[in-house]
Amino acid sequence: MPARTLVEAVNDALHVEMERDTDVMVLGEDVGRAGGVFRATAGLRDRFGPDRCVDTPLAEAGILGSAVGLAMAGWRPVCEMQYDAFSYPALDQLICHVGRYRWRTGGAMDFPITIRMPYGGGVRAPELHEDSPEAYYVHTPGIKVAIPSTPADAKGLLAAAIRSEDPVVVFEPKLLYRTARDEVPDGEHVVPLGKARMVQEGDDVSLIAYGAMVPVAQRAAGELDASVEVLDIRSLRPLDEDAILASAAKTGRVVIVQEAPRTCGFAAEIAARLAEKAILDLRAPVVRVTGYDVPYPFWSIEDEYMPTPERVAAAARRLLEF
Amino acid sequence: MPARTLVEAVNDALHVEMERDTDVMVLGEDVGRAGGVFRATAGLRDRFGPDRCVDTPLAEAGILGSAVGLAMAGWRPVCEMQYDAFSYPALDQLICHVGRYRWRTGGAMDFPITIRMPYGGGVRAPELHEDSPEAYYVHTPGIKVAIPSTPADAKGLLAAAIRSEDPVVVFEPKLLYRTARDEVPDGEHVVPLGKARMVQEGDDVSLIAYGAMVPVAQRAAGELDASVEVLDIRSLRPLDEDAILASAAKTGRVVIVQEAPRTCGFAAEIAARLAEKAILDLRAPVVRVTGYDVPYPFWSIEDEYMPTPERVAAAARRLLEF
Amino acid sequence: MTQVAPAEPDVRRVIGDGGDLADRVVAGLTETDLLAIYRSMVTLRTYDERSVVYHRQGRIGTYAIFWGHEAIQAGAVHALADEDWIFPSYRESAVGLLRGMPPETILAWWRGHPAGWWNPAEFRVASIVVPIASQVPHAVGLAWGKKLRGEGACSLAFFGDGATSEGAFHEGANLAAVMAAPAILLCNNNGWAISTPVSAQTRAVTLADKARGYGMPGVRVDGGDVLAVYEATCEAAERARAGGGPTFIEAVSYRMAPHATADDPSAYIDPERVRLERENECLGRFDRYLRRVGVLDDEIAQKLSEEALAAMKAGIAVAEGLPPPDPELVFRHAYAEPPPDLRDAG
Amino acid sequence: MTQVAPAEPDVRRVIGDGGDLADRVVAGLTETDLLAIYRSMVTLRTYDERSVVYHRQGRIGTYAIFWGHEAIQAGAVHALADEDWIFPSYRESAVGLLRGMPPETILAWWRGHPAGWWNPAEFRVASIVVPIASQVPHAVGLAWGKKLRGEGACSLAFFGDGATSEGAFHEGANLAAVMAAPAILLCNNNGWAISTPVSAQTRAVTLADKARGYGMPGVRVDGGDVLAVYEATCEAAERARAGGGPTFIEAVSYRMAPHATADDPSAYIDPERVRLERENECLGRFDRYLRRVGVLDDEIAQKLSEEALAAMKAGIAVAEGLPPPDPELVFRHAYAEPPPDLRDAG
Ligand SMILES: Cc1ncc(C[n+]2csc(CCOP(=O)(O)OP(=O)(O)O)c2C)c(N)n1
Ligand SMILES: Cc1ncc(C[n+]2csc(CCOP(=O)(O)OP(=O)(O)O)c2C)c(N)n1
Ligand SMILES: [Mg+2]
Ligand SMILES: [Mg+2]
Repeated sequence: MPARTLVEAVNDALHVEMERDTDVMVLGEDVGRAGGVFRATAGLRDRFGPDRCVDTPLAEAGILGSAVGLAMAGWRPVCEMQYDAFSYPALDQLICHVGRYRWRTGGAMDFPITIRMPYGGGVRAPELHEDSPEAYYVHTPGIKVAIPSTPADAKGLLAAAIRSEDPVVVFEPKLLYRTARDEVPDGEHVVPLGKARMVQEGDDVSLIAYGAMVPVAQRAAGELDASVEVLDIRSLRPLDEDAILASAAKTGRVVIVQEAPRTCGFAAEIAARLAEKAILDLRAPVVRVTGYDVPYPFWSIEDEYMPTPERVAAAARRLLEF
Repeated sequence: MPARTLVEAVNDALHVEMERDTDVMVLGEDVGRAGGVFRATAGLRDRFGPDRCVDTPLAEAGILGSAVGLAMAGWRPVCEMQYDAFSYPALDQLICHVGRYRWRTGGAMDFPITIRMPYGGGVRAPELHEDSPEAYYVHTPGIKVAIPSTPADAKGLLAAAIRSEDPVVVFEPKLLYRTARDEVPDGEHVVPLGKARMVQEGDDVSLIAYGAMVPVAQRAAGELDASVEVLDIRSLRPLDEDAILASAAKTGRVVIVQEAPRTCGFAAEIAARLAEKAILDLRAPVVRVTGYDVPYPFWSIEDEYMPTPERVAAAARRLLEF
Repeated sequence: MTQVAPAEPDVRRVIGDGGDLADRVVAGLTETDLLAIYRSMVTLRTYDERSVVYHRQGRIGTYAIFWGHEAIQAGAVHALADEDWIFPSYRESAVGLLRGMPPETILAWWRGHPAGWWNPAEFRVASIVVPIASQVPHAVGLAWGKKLRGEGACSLAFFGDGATSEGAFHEGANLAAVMAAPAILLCNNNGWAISTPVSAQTRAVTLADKARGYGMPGVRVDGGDVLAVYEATCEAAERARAGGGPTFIEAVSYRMAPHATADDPSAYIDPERVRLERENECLGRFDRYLRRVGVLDDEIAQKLSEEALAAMKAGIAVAEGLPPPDPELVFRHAYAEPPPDLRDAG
Repeated sequence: MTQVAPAEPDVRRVIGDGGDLADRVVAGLTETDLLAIYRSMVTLRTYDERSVVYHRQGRIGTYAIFWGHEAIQAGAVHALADEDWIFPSYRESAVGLLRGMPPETILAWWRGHPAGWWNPAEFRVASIVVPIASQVPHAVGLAWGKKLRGEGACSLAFFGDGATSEGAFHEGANLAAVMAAPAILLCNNNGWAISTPVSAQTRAVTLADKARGYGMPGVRVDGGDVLAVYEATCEAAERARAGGGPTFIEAVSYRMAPHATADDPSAYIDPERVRLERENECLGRFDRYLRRVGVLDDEIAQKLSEEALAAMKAGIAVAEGLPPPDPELVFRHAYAEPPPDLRDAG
């Protein structure tokens, strides 16, 4: 298996899926001529033509709104939002239509729309290039959400998203686009939605994370002299609740790591499920290590905002000593 | 004290605050000539003129985006979103600007913007007139959120929002607009943000709710033969965490009621805080009684979706028998 | 590219006023065609008037009245081919009737009953869209997608004057032009967005002026003249199929009824103006035209309206005869593959 | 209402080409004024060129180059009164220099340092806005709000050709016209939105054509001609103050540099075209004009560019001398009254 960076794996998935299914098309800002500002769509326009890899006008609601119509016409649109925060103009179409249209037809029509976007901080970028918006998406009925942390999952989850009859949003951790490099299966590779990935098994404390926070959790595990379990949930909806509950049952101590602002982030959802379904297993508080309820800071101090291995390890120690 | 319906209390608050502070202005769709589709702004245009009660074009992002500029010009804009789901086109301005602009100026400028909207279901309305979008708002840094359940709080919290130097979103339970009728103080009446309201004290189980779910919790309390505490949090950010923890410490059993879709709703945030800060007090699982992760249904079956006193009472009984 | 001069005051008309303004004929329209169009207008008018009654009787919920807008809806739909797609707003809720949709389906929608669901592909009629202008990008995407597949279909989106203020309209219209999508953007300028007059909605001299900003043709027609709407839509559809891209049509009309059954316009609308507009309403105008050209007489008119009424009565009977919906439907159809925990709710 | 004919090909120019096209003079501009404008352009040019160097040296982060757009920025700002507000995008990050903002503030912004914060009220320069077109409604609200308060100020929003495709532009522009807000919408049509040519952005014949859809004047100027931009902006500001409402100005320019330091345009842009455009860049054109009219000579030019360079060098020194920011700032300024639990994060 060849080693690929995470963004190369995304590009590979797009090539494979567009090859496999001629109904798949990619649209977005600068995805064609330029191949995407992160090169995630590089080569697609040459390979599949400007009709299947479309440079759109600068209009996110137009992109996602037209994807609804494209799906009605039989296409499987893969929409790129150029950056996390630039997906917000499309939230109206997402909430009112992408998540509801299948229901609105009584299930008569599917809307196999994929939305993919680079997300997250730590990349020394100007304002509004570092958001982690997954909570807005996962709170929206009718939407599925996946967030890979490895090149192989980036390929496999995107493939699953593209093949899904339901709308799926894939958040790609831009911090890992080029720093994460690992073996990625050639050709068709699908990672089913709804299955967590056990990163490492342990007995004393569970670190639950997704996306760019998975390596942070792994580094935290390395700093702890305890038997640490690290779980990458990688699919927020559908969620592998069994894997989470099993880990909690085993260790009784759970730290959840989330980069996004704290309030109503996905870590809250996981903690709430533990409070409801694992109460007798918990031997200590459920701790969320998260970003703060503040605008993502200037990059010279962004490291203060981002959850660090130290913060995660400290939280875990509190639980171990509880 | 005169008895007023909840929507009359909103209207009263607007009159009082506009009278009190000539910088306060109201803008939105049909707020002027028509006085609002729910009559919440009735009389304002006649009383304060078309410059301070403005019928805008049909453009929610334009309304909220211009409110940012109006605030820079020294106004305290009170924006009406005609219905919950019609606020979504403005989410981009909310997230990128309303919640960040003060920070962006290093605190040099305040953005005393109020957004108010009728929200929620149970009113036998066509699609997209029944959403409960509070999670999108409370997850957004820089934003404060209040949700009254009584006429007096509807007046007092809206007054606090208008007087706040921070942007505040007030969700008004449209189901209670005319069904909730109670005494409302005349003249200036301010209910500070961040203080929960103890609806009824009890020792065995706590029912925590807000907005239209408070009366549901109260009815559930009536059905239970146990000592039930009902807490109306009424301010989601700032949140009266002490009141929640105190209630949990007293009863050890907590049911949280939320109308919005389940995943990453505000009930998850409350449950997560309990799992972190009340773990030793909890004598039973923390249960969330919520809407479902589905599009709000056709109104002939909406009662299936809405949390009912029965569902809440059943959840409480499970905890009492745990 | 046909484009309307910004200040062009006069709107296209085909139907005369029986006096100085002479009738025109639309080339290619046979008597049968004319009667079919008339029949569609009667069907819509009947649906609308009965719905208002049913609402008063508590047999349907809030309802968006379209009385006086039948010419726009029927004129446009008759100009389309069967495979062309229609994207209605709540104002065109019953337009499916002209595509063979049974009235009970639409009545069920207004009754808040899941039997109000329909399969857009079956009728090439998209679902009713409530958020203003948000259906415009859908229509554009459909048209663009059909074109990419080499299928001849085009799409038509209905929306109002207020909708032209929304970003969704703008982004959709611009995308349509850029992609040369075979889409028809049909704006029913009825002068009002609930209580907001079009004069407070925009300072554009005409709404058709907006077309130029997208580099697409903008035409104005008399929205009370079903044949003018028909003719303009035919031209737009031809242009679309020929690769000429989208067209913006401003159908100038007037809202002669409350915004919806819940609305009381007395606060903001001049009743005298409404009275005059109602005297000149579109069905009567077409009726008189057809009689002038000798295509319609009392007998046919009577027959058609009786048929329409019978169909509507049958429809409401079916709708009211429906069993109460299975609450189970709350959990159906949101997902092709529902997440396992969809029912978790405490 | 002055309005541009849709297909009007020629753009307004003041500066001639030294040959057949004669120079014009702008009434009321003294030699001092002309030199002040020149000085501003030199300041901006120097800021931009040094910033690209500083980026290469790793002394600032990603940077949005505006080389060749100085005429648009300086021409517009000089046409404004001191109390008028400017709403920049990232492309006009340094426009505050023309309002007395120290270079270190802007350099700090690009260094990701909180010293990059400034008080908009102090300079009547709003914060740099990154989401495309989203500053347009702010500028409109500010102008509208000032007018409501009876203050004479107007606002000017800078944005690009790509921005005209966004709903935020549309909603803001329409609102500006409806409220007769004293706002100037200045579109820098530099032909590109990153890799997307304006031909793929819209089918409008000119971007100024969009103005008509809002019922506002739309004018086109040569964006490389600082005096043409100045003149058009003066007229727009006058109209705005006189209650004539907003104006849309399309400044036709070309992006002669990468979109930003991170961008490699070789994949999509024709280097030959860029070379030609750079030969005709705006500062050189104005420099030659000023020499033709006898206002500028080597000595003054030299002096001004040395001053600008010195200011810039002082600015980077200050910026680099700043102490590392207090991490505590993460928690500051989001709220006037922060929620008590702002620091909770495990
Ligand atoms: C995005 C959005 N905002 C607000 C509303 C509430 N609303 C329903 S109808 C309407 C007026 C629409 O006017 P127009 O577009 O002219 O269509 P008409 O009702 O006249 O057919 C408004 C504001 C909505 N449905 N969607
Ligand atoms: C809403 C939004 N979408 C996407 C982006 C990413 N982006 C940054 S600059 C740019 C192109 C802007 O082009 P234009 O408006 O012509 O301005 P220019 O860069 O040419 O000055 C894009 C797409 C953004 N900043 N905001
Ligand atoms: Mg209308
Ligand atoms: Mg550009």
